[in-house]
Amino acid sequence: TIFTHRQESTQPFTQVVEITDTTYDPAVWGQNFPLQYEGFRATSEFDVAEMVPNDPPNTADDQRGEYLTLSKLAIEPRLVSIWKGYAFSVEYREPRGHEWMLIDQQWTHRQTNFNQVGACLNCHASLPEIMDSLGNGDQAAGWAAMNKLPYGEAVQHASGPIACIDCHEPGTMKLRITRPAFVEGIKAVKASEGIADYDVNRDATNQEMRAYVCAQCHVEYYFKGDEKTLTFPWTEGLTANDAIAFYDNVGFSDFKHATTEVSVIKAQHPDFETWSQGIHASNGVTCADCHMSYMREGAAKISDHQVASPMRSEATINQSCLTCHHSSAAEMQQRVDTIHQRWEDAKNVSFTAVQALIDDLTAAVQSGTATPEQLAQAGDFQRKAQFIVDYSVSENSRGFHAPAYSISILNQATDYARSGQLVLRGVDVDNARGPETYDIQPVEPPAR
Amino acid sequence: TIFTHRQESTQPFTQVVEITDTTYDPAVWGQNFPLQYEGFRATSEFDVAEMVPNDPPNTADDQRGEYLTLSKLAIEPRLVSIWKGYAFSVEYREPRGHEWMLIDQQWTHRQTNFNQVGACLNCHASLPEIMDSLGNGDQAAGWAAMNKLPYGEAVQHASGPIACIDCHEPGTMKLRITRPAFVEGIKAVKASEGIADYDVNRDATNQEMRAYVCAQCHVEYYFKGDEKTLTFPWTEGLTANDAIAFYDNVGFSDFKHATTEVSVIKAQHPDFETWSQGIHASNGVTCADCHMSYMREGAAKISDHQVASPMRSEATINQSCLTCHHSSAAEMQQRVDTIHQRWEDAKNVSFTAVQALIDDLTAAVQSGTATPEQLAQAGDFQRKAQFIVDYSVSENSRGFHAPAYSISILNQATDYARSGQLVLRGVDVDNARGPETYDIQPVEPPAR
Amino acid sequence: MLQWIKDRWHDFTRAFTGWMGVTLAALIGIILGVGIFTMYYAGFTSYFGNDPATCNQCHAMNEQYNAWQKGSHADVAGCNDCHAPHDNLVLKYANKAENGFMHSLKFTLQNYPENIQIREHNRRVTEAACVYCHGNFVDQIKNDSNHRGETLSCIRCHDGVGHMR
Ligand code: HEC
Ligand code: HEC
Ligand code: HEC
Ligand code: HEC
Ligand code: HEC
Ligand code: HEC
Ligand code: HEC
Ligand code: HEC
Ligand code: HEC
Ligand code: HEC
Ligand code: HEC
Ligand code: HEC
Ligand code: HEC
Ligand code: HEC
Ligand SMILES: [Ca+2]
Ligand SMILES: [Ca+2]
Repeated sequence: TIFTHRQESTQPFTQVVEITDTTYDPAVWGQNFPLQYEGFRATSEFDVAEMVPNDPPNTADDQRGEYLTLSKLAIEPRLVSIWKGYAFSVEYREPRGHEWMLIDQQWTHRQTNFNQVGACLNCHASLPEIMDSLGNGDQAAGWAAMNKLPYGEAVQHASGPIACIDCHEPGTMKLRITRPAFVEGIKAVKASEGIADYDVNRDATNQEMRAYVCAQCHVEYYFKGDEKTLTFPWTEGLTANDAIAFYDNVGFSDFKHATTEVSVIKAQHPDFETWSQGIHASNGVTCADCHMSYMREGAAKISDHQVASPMRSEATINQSCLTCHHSSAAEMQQRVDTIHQRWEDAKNVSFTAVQALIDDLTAAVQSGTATPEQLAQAGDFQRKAQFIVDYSVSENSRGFHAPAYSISILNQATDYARSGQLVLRGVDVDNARGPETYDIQPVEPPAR
Repeated sequence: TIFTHRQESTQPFTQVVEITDTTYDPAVWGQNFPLQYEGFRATSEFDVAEMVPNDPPNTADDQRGEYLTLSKLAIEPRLVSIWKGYAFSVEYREPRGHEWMLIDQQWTHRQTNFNQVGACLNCHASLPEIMDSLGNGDQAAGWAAMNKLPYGEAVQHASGPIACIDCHEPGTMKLRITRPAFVEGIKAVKASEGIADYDVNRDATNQEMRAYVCAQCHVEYYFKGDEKTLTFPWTEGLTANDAIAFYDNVGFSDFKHATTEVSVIKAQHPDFETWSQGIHASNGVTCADCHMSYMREGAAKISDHQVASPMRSEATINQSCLTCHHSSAAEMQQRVDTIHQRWEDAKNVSFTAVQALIDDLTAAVQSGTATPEQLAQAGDFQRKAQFIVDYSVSENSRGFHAPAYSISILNQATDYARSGQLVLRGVDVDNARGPETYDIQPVEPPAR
Repeated sequence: MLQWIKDRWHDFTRAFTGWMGVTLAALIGIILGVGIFTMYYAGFTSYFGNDPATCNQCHAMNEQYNAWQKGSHADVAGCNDCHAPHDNLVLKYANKAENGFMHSLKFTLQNYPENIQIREHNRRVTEAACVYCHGNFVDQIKNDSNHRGETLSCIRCHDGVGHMR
């Protein structure tokens, strides 16, 4: 009622328990911040309509509960094609809320049927506790140890999914970065922009932190060297092409494609990098603005800790988008639908081309008809084209985070894939030449 | 009530002279509306830095004044390639302000050295006077007569470029449509949306008219049949693909390409159609909002009749964009630059492919090596691919009016052009297939 | 379940627009008495006054109040100059009563969205208020709309005028 509302506004935070560097359990933090905690736990909710039954549920081999998310391999079977020879061709699903991250990782066939390493835990478990536990207090040592341990061993040190301590500094509640991979990654980005010696926990603005905390995980990554150090490929910049350049420079490939024998790169969830190319980012609109928008709880305004799609209900669209867009929820939904549809169409153009190249290359390898140069060139086109399409499909907003950019990279992928097919037919291919590289004169006008 | 009375005060202007249906001269209107007239005449202004000297100026063969605009054929020489065999390969320049429209048309080599028809005047002269004069008062008859007359004869009836009477109803000053081609065109669009019997001058809202008056000219067109009736290809809808479908259905081509012998279509300035695919249009932001934004003149607010780029100065950016975007002029310029750059890059990807296809087809025609089926299929790909690239380049905002849409059609053009090349090598090509058309199963996981 | 109840309640309260709404709201209001209580608590009598502070009795209005104070109109127009009809006293108070009741009801039940959105009839009142003050200045630009029997929308462009979000 109005009385309590008036009262609430005077005392938003109550310190019930003391929070220290070793208060790993979010339930304890929740005593001080019950509203945030409630939202945080609600990331376990999902829409049953977007799920398939896990039949039978909770066997010894699969503890993922009664439901699994939809299979992306079934929705887009060409993904199987580009990933032949890699764990992803076996199982790949829609993500769900944060509360599921550890369970979903533990029981995916990509994990259970392959030899994975502890580095996987970086983004699927509460990290401070693991680092402390494995390093005996020396977090850097703990991290190094975790990365290269076999997954099954490393996961013993994990007590649960992401927790308050992963994003907040105990005591002050300031946002903070807890992932060494991001500390290094963003340092490289800033260096490439001419900013030396960037220390994210010292130099980032609050606004930046509202994106950076997410960018610890929602980014493209690889495991570097024998140390399996989790690394973000950002020294050249944050675009898809910058990532390709990075991997080419360091000579990294994730796997050899089973039928084309090309060394290719796997792209994972470049949500942050893609967002950074869009108009929201250039206007300082962050992940938290849309995915953790402010909401009224009594008289207090808090950040909605039920991190999820802002489009999930009229109320959440209102709470996030309408803060800035003086429009209606229906109109915002319409805009997002248009963007998704346009991206989907563009993806189909590119993916059809990529599939055609893979089929051609597979045939060429089998028949042995192509020259080694042709195979090498066409293979390089496959590497680039499929990385870009993978990048765009693995990005979770289906084009929304940067609509024009997302389609522009797909345009390149189309060009690369078709070029690969041409190379196999002995054609010399040029790509993306500027007008200044041509020498074509206007035609002389006919006499009057 | 008081408000409705105020809103309904229908004669806000000081009437110095009477304006009738035959007051063709804008200077007379200007006596009643000096501020609008002043802006209107100022469309003769231009930035000398964007011009080249017309050397020597004002000869008997060329009355275009001391300066000409930059040659687009020099800026993008691949345009010459796609237009070989057509007047456009001879001269094509950047446009300038409305005051120049008649002069620029009269003296372009596309006009002087080719046989053009009166239909050209639809968009380069004040039309009501010509229709009245040629039809002796029957405007429909006058229009029909004008369209098919040789240009040299028709132009005798033109007394100048666009005037007030082309956009305004004398007396009320209501916006009105004076071009029969648009009346028919928009009727077809509305019909395709399920609205029967649309009469634009009766049914359009003020907001719509603020775009429609421009859409009488800033649109893709062709001259239909022997009557040379100016026609807009809109029965299928307003996208680039809709236009291709239209021309394929009616079996129209503008010319036979000189070296590939393919029947191709020429695209001209689809500013309106492109705008209609963008987010501004879906939010009801019209041409006039940006290109004729309101300005304060003493105690009144008027529409800036100096129709031009809103980006031409900080003041105009402020007056147009900043009304809705709570940002700075520099930031808006930055956004536009980013959009232009991204579009430019995408255009280069596509145009390189189109040029390659034309080179390949030209060689195939010369050498006679390809089968008739291959030539037909590759030719169809050329027709589509070059139309789309032409469409995108001829659109005047370099991607701005609909950034994601513009790049998405370029992605299709890339695919078509490369597919044409593949067809010439005997490849069966598929384009833009949906995921549901594939049957690829996930790989079985290896045993644990 | 709670969401379902909220949604149904939402539908129900959406019915309270226009004149029908005024009557309905008044009737049901008397039966429930809830909203009336809040109106009283929030300063029933001052709701009908002209002091913007009245509106700010509810923290629901804080955002607008604070923004209004910083906005271009703080010195020249109070809430009611834009949000109450200017033309006739009966309408003015009927409108206020309806709004006052609606807001109180929703405030009490906390049944309003994070970002409050102006309802269509209130938007029209506000747009008319713009013209009330700026009539002469915008005479010319309204010409075409007037001839088409439309009302030119000012907030299509000037959405931040009263209180920038
Ligand atoms: C510790 C790593 C990590 C951090 C930090 C992180 N996420 Fe996630 N996020 C994940 C993982 C892993 C999943 C998938 C969980 C699953 O499917 O089991 C996920 C899922 C999500 C989903 C749900 C997607 C769906 O389809 O339901 C959203 C939305 C999301 N994250 C947004 C964010 C935002 C916004 C932030 C920052 C405020 C953030 N995440 C921070 C790892 C992280
Ligand atoms: C750099 C951060 C990061 C690392 C490292 C990481 N993940 Fe994830 N993972 C995420 C994020 C973010 C999501 C949610 C977004 C998505 O699904 O694209 C996710 C989703 C998942 C999901 C649910 C959706 C799916 O893909 O089926 C599984 C399972 C998963 N990861 C397994 C793994 C395994 C196994 C590893 C190690 C080989 C791993 N993850 C390493 C960040 C990471
Ligand atoms: C301007 C608003 C906005 C910003 C900023 C934004 N997102 Fe999103 N995000 C969206 C929308 C809209 C979707 C599409 C949701 C849908 O279709 O249900 C989305 C989708 C996602 C998804 C998939 C969720 C799902 O349920 O499928 C993830 C994960 C995600 N975003 C993470 C991020 C991260 C990380 C950042 C910052 C780097 C970010 N987003 C920035 C609006 C935003
Ligand atoms: C994925 C990252 C993430 C996790 C995990 C997380 N938070 Fe937050 N939290 C944020 C962000 C982002 C903000 C907004 C900070 C800002 O803008 O200053 C925030 C803000 C807060 C605030 C400040 C008030 C508010 O709501 O804006 C409190 C208190 C808080 N979180 C408590 C918690 C508690 C308790 C937990 C665990 C139950 C938790 N957070 C888990 C990201 C996280
Ligand atoms: C904190 C402010 C803010 C929030 C929250 C926000 N936006 Fe935006 N949005 C902007 C700004 C600023 C722009 C740039 C255009 C402008 O200046 O209006 C923009 C542009 C857009 C565009 C056009 C540009 C593009 O990328 O195509 C779309 C679509 C859009 N927003 C949708 C959404 C949706 C959907 C949500 C909620 C999920 C949302 N926005 C949330 C501020 C915001
Ligand atoms: C009668 C046909 C016609 C109408 C109606 C018309 N235009 Fe034009 N417009 C032209 C022509 C022709 C040119 C090129 C003149 C030249 O280059 O000589 C032009 C040039 C322009 C230019 C200048 C381009 C440059 O690079 O300087 C702009 C901007 C423009 N028009 C916008 C508009 C807008 C906005 C409207 C509606 C308010 C409109 N036009 C209505 C035919 C028309
Ligand atoms: C449907 C309207 C329309 C018709 C018909 C039309 N034009 Fe134009 N024209 C325009 C517009 C709009 C512009 C300015 C935009 C641009 O240049 O793309 C323009 C620009 C021009 C220009 C200046 C830029 C350039 O292209 O060099 C010339 C010259 C020109 N037209 C000649 C002609 C000739 C010759 C014809 C007849 C064969 C013709 N126009 C028919 C609308 C039209
Ligand atoms: C939201 C603002 C906006 C709207 C709405 C808009 N334009 Fe534009 N227009 C621009 C911008 C920005 C440019 C790029 C100008 C530049 O780069 O100098 C442009 C470029 C143009 C040009 C080329 C001008 C030049 O100087 O090169 C023409 C012609 C044009 N627009 C016509 C139209 C027409 C016709 C419509 C409606 C169908 C329209 N525009 C709608 C903003 C707009
Ligand atoms: C299409 C956009 C648009 C619409 C609709 C619009 N305006 Fe404006 N308005 C503007 C622009 C742009 C300016 C700034 C002109 C300048 O700076 O020269 C302006 C200026 C003004 C000013 C003067 C500002 C100053 O600096 O003194 C007032 C008052 C005003 N408008 C009131 C209104 C009213 C009342 C309406 C509705 C009847 C209205 N406007 C409708 C765009 C619009
Ligand atoms: C290319 C089309 C075009 C031409 C040519 C044109 N106008 Fe306009 N005019 C417009 C548009 C669009 C508006 C805005 C109408 C609206 O939104 O109500 C307008 C509005 C007006 C208004 C209403 C007040 C205002 O400024 O908004 C007057 C008066 C006016 N024009 C006079 C003239 C005069 C005089 C001429 C010739 C010297 C002329 N116009 C030429 C398109 C044109
Ligand atoms: C009458 C209002 C209005 C005017 C004038 C206007 N815009 Fe917009 N603009 C919008 C709206 C509405 C959106 C959609 C996003 C949103 O809701 O903020 C938008 C979106 C955009 C976007 C992002 C979407 C996209 O197409 O990429 C850009 C960039 C943009 N505007 C630039 C401009 C520029 C530059 C100008 C001036 C030449 C301008 N706008 C004039 C209302 C306007
Ligand atoms: C009793 C608390 C309270 C008081 C006092 C109050 N409001 Fe509100 N107001 C609200 C609530 C709650 C809403 C949200 C209603 C909704 O979203 O349907 C609201 C919504 C509004 C709206 C937008 C919704 C609509 O009805 O169009 C306007 C405008 C508004 N108030 C103006 C005012 C003005 C002006 C005053 C002072 C004369 C005022 N309010 C006093 C609680 C209050
Ligand atoms: C009670 C009278 C009144 C009402 C109602 C009113 N205004 Fe004003 N407005 C003024 C006065 C007086 C000024 C001049 C203020 C100044 O010079 O600082 C002004 C200034 C402006 C300005 C210029 C300052 C700015 O914010 O850019 C605009 C635009 C404007 N009004 C638009 C509107 C619109 C739109 C509405 C309706 C939503 C409206 N006004 C309602 C009296 C009013
Ligand atoms: C100069 C005119 C003006 C003044 C003064 C004004 N408002 Fe508004 N108000 C508006 C306009 C215009 C809108 C509609 C904004 C929109 O939809 O973009 C609005 C909308 C609202 C809304 C609905 C929320 C929204 O943004 O749509 C509330 C609540 C509100 N006003 C409350 C107030 C209160 C409380 C005051 C006094 C402190 C006040 N207003 C003073 C013009 C004004
Ligand atoms: Ca990777
Ligand atoms: Ca044409």
